[in-house]
Amino acid sequence: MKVLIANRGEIAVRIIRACRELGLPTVAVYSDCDRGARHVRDADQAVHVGPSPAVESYLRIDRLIDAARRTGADAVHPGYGFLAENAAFASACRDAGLTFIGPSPDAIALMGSKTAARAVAMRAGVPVVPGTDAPLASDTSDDEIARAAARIGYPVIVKAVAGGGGKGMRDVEYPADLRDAVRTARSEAGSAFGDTSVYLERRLARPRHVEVQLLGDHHGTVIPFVERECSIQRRHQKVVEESPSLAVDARLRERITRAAAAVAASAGYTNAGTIEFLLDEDGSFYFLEMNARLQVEHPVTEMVTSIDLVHWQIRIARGERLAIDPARAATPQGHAIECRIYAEDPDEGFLPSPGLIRGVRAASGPGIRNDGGVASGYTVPVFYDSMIAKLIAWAENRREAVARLSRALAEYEVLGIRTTIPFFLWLVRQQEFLDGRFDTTYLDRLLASRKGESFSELTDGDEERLAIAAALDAWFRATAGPSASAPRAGGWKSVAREEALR
Amino acid sequence: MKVLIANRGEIAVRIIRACRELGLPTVAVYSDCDRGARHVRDADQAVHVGPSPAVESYLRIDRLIDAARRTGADAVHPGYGFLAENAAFASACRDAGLTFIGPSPDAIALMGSKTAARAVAMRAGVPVVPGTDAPLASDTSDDEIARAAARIGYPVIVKAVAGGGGKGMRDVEYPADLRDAVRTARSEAGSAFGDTSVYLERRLARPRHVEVQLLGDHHGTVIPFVERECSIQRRHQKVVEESPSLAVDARLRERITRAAAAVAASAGYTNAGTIEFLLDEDGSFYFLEMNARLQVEHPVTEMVTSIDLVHWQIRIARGERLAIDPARAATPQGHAIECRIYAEDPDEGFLPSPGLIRGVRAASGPGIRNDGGVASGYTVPVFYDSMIAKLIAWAENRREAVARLSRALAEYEVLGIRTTIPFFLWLVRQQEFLDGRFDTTYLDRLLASRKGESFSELTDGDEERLAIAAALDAWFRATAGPSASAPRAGGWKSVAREEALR
Amino acid sequence: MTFEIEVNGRMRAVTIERAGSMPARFRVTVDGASRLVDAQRVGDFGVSMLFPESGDASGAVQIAPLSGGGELLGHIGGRTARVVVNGQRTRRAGADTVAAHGEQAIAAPMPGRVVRVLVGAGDAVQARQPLVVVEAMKMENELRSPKAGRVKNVAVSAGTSVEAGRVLVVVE
Amino acid sequence: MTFEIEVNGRMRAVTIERAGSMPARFRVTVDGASRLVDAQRVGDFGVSMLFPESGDASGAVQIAPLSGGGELLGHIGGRTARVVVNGQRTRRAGADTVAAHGEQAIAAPMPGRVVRVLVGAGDAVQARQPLVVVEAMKMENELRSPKAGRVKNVAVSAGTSVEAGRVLVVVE
Repeated sequence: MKVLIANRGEIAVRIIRACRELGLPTVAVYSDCDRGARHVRDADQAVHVGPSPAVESYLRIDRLIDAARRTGADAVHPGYGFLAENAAFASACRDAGLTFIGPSPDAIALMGSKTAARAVAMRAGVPVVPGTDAPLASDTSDDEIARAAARIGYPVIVKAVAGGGGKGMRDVEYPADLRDAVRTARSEAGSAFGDTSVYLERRLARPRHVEVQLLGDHHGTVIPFVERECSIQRRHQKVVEESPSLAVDARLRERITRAAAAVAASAGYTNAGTIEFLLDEDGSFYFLEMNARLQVEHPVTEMVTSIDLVHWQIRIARGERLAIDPARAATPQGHAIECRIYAEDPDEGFLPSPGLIRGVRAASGPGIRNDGGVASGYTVPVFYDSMIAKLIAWAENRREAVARLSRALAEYEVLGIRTTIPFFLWLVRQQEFLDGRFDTTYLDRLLASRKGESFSELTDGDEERLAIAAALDAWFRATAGPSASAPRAGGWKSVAREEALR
Repeated sequence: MKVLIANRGEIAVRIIRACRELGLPTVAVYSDCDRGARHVRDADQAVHVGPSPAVESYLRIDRLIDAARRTGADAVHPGYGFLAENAAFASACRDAGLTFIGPSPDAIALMGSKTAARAVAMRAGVPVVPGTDAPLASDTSDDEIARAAARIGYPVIVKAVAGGGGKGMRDVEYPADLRDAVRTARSEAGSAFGDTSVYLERRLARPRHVEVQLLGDHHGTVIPFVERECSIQRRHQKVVEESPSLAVDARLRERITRAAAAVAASAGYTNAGTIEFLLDEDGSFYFLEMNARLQVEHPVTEMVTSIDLVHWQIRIARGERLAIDPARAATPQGHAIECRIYAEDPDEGFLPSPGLIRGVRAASGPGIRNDGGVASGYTVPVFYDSMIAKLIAWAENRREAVARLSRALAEYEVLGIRTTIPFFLWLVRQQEFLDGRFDTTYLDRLLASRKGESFSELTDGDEERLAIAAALDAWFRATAGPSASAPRAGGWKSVAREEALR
Repeated sequence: MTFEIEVNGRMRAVTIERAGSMPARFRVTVDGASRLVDAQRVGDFGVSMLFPESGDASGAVQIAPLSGGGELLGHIGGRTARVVVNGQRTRRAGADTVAAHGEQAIAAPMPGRVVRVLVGAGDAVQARQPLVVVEAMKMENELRSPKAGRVKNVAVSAGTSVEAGRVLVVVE
Repeated sequence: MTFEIEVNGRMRAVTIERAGSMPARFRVTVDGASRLVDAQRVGDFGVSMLFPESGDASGAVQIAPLSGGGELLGHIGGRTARVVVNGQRTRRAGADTVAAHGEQAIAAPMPGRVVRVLVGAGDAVQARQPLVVVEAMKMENELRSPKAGRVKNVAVSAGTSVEAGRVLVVVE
């Protein structure tokens, strides 16, 4: 089996690693700006699939299929995002004789549509959040949308039918804001997923986001895993995920994993997927949607179960039977927490901070896993999601996992761009976070309460140390001090020219 | 508790990490050449303890105690090597009111002396390898030594009483070589441990080296862990360690862990320690020695038991009771393998390769742990052991762990010096290694059978790619090509001077 | 040698002198207060400092230029702060409410597409009030006013594709 | 531009020309055989290559100078090989049996102490026969003869402390 990875960044690297471990050759694809990216270097083969904008490259089904044909790949892993939940892509792979490492086109179409998935959940006897049963077609009148929202009851959320990762999603508190919210959600959804359909859903007051990872094989077995807690979200985008959830005890875990497996089974679901639930304070839970793909946060599940989900995705696609003890999958061993490290400036409203990375010292050591897609000398392009790495800490219990995460964040260095590391160091010191007292609105409320202070809480002593270090740095550069000094931007080229003149 | 770490390199970094996770401040110590080392940067405080040679710095008990006093440290972690098994150091710590994070001075004196430890094992009813019962004093006559060797029977091994890590150890096949072997073993032992005592032991034909990690608290509890397999050795120095051992089944594990616990209990042993055994092909095992300290290879045990040994060392030293399920400690979950990455040139007989590291991309991702002591810009000094990192791979079973290790080794980049990474990539492809068919003589025999071929087995295609890349590299430097070009040695300084002139 | 060092908007005069004959020892004076520092460059951007007069405290800092603008970012224990040496680097608009005086141009920080313009010329704005929404890296990003003031002019409209550095709004 | 590239002792003539107008495309000729290479520098020492005419194969190589001697070491998939560009780097004695002709000086690769001298002037030696044992980095290291020949002279005795580069033995 030769696997083409129809993706980029950390997930492409993670899949290449899995393939290497299974002895499978890999084919990377890349757009113009990703020519020097790590997944291109790490794969055995690499095919250019178009200009930098994703719609002209990573979203071009024809070019991806052609890349597989050219290189003799016979399987395709879609990763997450891009075409991972695009039924047409899964079909095109099947039609081209390629094994799609993911669910069937039918299952993607069914569960990838948030509205159809809700119907599946209802049929499986799993409660759903009140909302529109069908997508709002692009020609639905504003009045009709307003009536639907009124029927559901405010506050509502406008959601992209093809959505994911908080894209194409808007909160609406008051009827007057509905029209604009629908418009911007459609526009974001269109550029992110190539599909402008949206629907409405009631917004619960203070729910937790709890989700259940599943694996299903082609022999009728579906295995649900211990839940993940993903309530730490900024504008509906997960930023911290952990497993298990402090809000889920063994009895609730039994109920919620059974509900998840029932939905998946009734959809005839195979390969890896995740059922997302909203969990109310009273312990009742509602089906939210299904992610018909591998998720960003899959490592926390891997770390508390010691089961490699990407290996299993490949093995399932090859027709193997799931040989996993269901009890082991559903029972957490210790606690794992993941931080998504973005190339963003948290002190500027999480503004993207693309550019050349001048140095990386990733955290490592006991209990630490770093899934990264970048290295020193790599440029974070402006065209895609700005996540550059995932840092995952495991320990015996949550308190120790948080302490370890904190230790690892402090040693993680990324030079040349801004990252969300200072934000996470701040977050892991918040009392509500330490106590596990949070819901999906927690982080946005917390952020809204801030008045522009930096997340890098520096003491006077730290500031003075920085000032002294900056002066010493300048002094070393001016005097070519004790040990090798470093070039500033532009310096390298002049050296190279100098060498050429010798 | 503030912890002074009387060590350097990766183990100092690993202990600092553990302290951080437990909320404890740390004090590093350093010699002249280690001023810029990572453990100095990572600690909260750092004290200079002398010139580069270890006998003038890391082995200076007075200066270490003084460093603790100056900085207000109230505990000392000795790491491994240096003074870790020096009873005088443990006593000096105790006398200075410092908590020594390790066994008592008495236990160190008892078990740190290889000959006394053999007596303890015999008293505990555990068989030992035939050998001299007492150390050979430095004035023992050559004749006396020759008689002792004859009594034991050739081949014999000359071993430093204070030894460890293959230092001060010599194989003697024939009586004629005995005198020189004793002399060189004494000289190596003297410079490595400050103690020239040696003793003799019979060399078994094809034994495996299997060892049992232990923890003992101050309340009478001793817990043995699943065994480690350390038979892959070069000149008596472990280079690959794994857990569990393929040669140990559940019944043998039960017997060998019980024997180890009996020896430790009869020595009144506390904190972390390891009992080393030789395991014969018939399943009988012999006490070899006890390492009265944390060992280099402790991570493999941590990975198959999910128990943090360094955390427990500190907790035991604080008087906590061992709250570990003995069954969990003795039952491996999956399989872990460690490679010791040295700054050595395997193609030149493992000649040390110290110097400036120009770039590091450590392996990471699922199932990988990297315990390193270096980073880009760091210089490996010539004065100490040349180990720069430990790479540990975990997977569900040995086959997958080896595959993962292989994947990780191939992505591990260290630029500027030579390392043993190519050697490990070669080793993990040897059939005997893959099958687990090896003993302590395996690697030396395998190496002796080689005829100077490089461990970097390059195909013609690889060689050609290297040639093309080297030409392109030169072309980029000559033309300051498509993207930023890099300076050669010396370039940085000239840039800095240029900047200073502006 | 004396440097004017600004960290998070606060200026300090830092004087560096070699201390005696020891190679890595410096006498460092910060706003008149003097201390001994044992300093060593580590790697391209790192400075390792020990403070012999302050309990041998260890401070490891990285001072690295940010991609693009040439601004310096200081890193200490996972946290960061903007650093300006001798006033050479221009301050980034919008990042510092304390020092944001006079006319301020809000520029696109990266290539993207203007999704919404939230103010018009002449509007009064508060500090940190969103002015323009630019879509980049698949997310909509609000660019905020660096100060309280009045919108002098708006240079773009919704739908415009902009390059990095393009001025979008000027607040006075 | 043509370069003489030696990898593991084998010499190749490699010619690099830009291929048409595409920025990263090169026509590379190795010993007369030509191929298209899409090449890009990555980081300080990395070269990423794609081979459009060979199934879009990807090759990631690092070419970094070794600390000290200035020798270049090529890295590919965790394995390494010595690389010499245009003969500029002197070959390390003892590393290459194929090319070790003429008089060869065996020098100390690092500071250390001579523990044993195993040969005397005039002795006949085999290729890879141990000549001197030097203790460094807490281990005893055997320095071997790069070729079969005769010991011309021995410049040190047991117990001598040596600096890196000090000639210990000459084999002719």
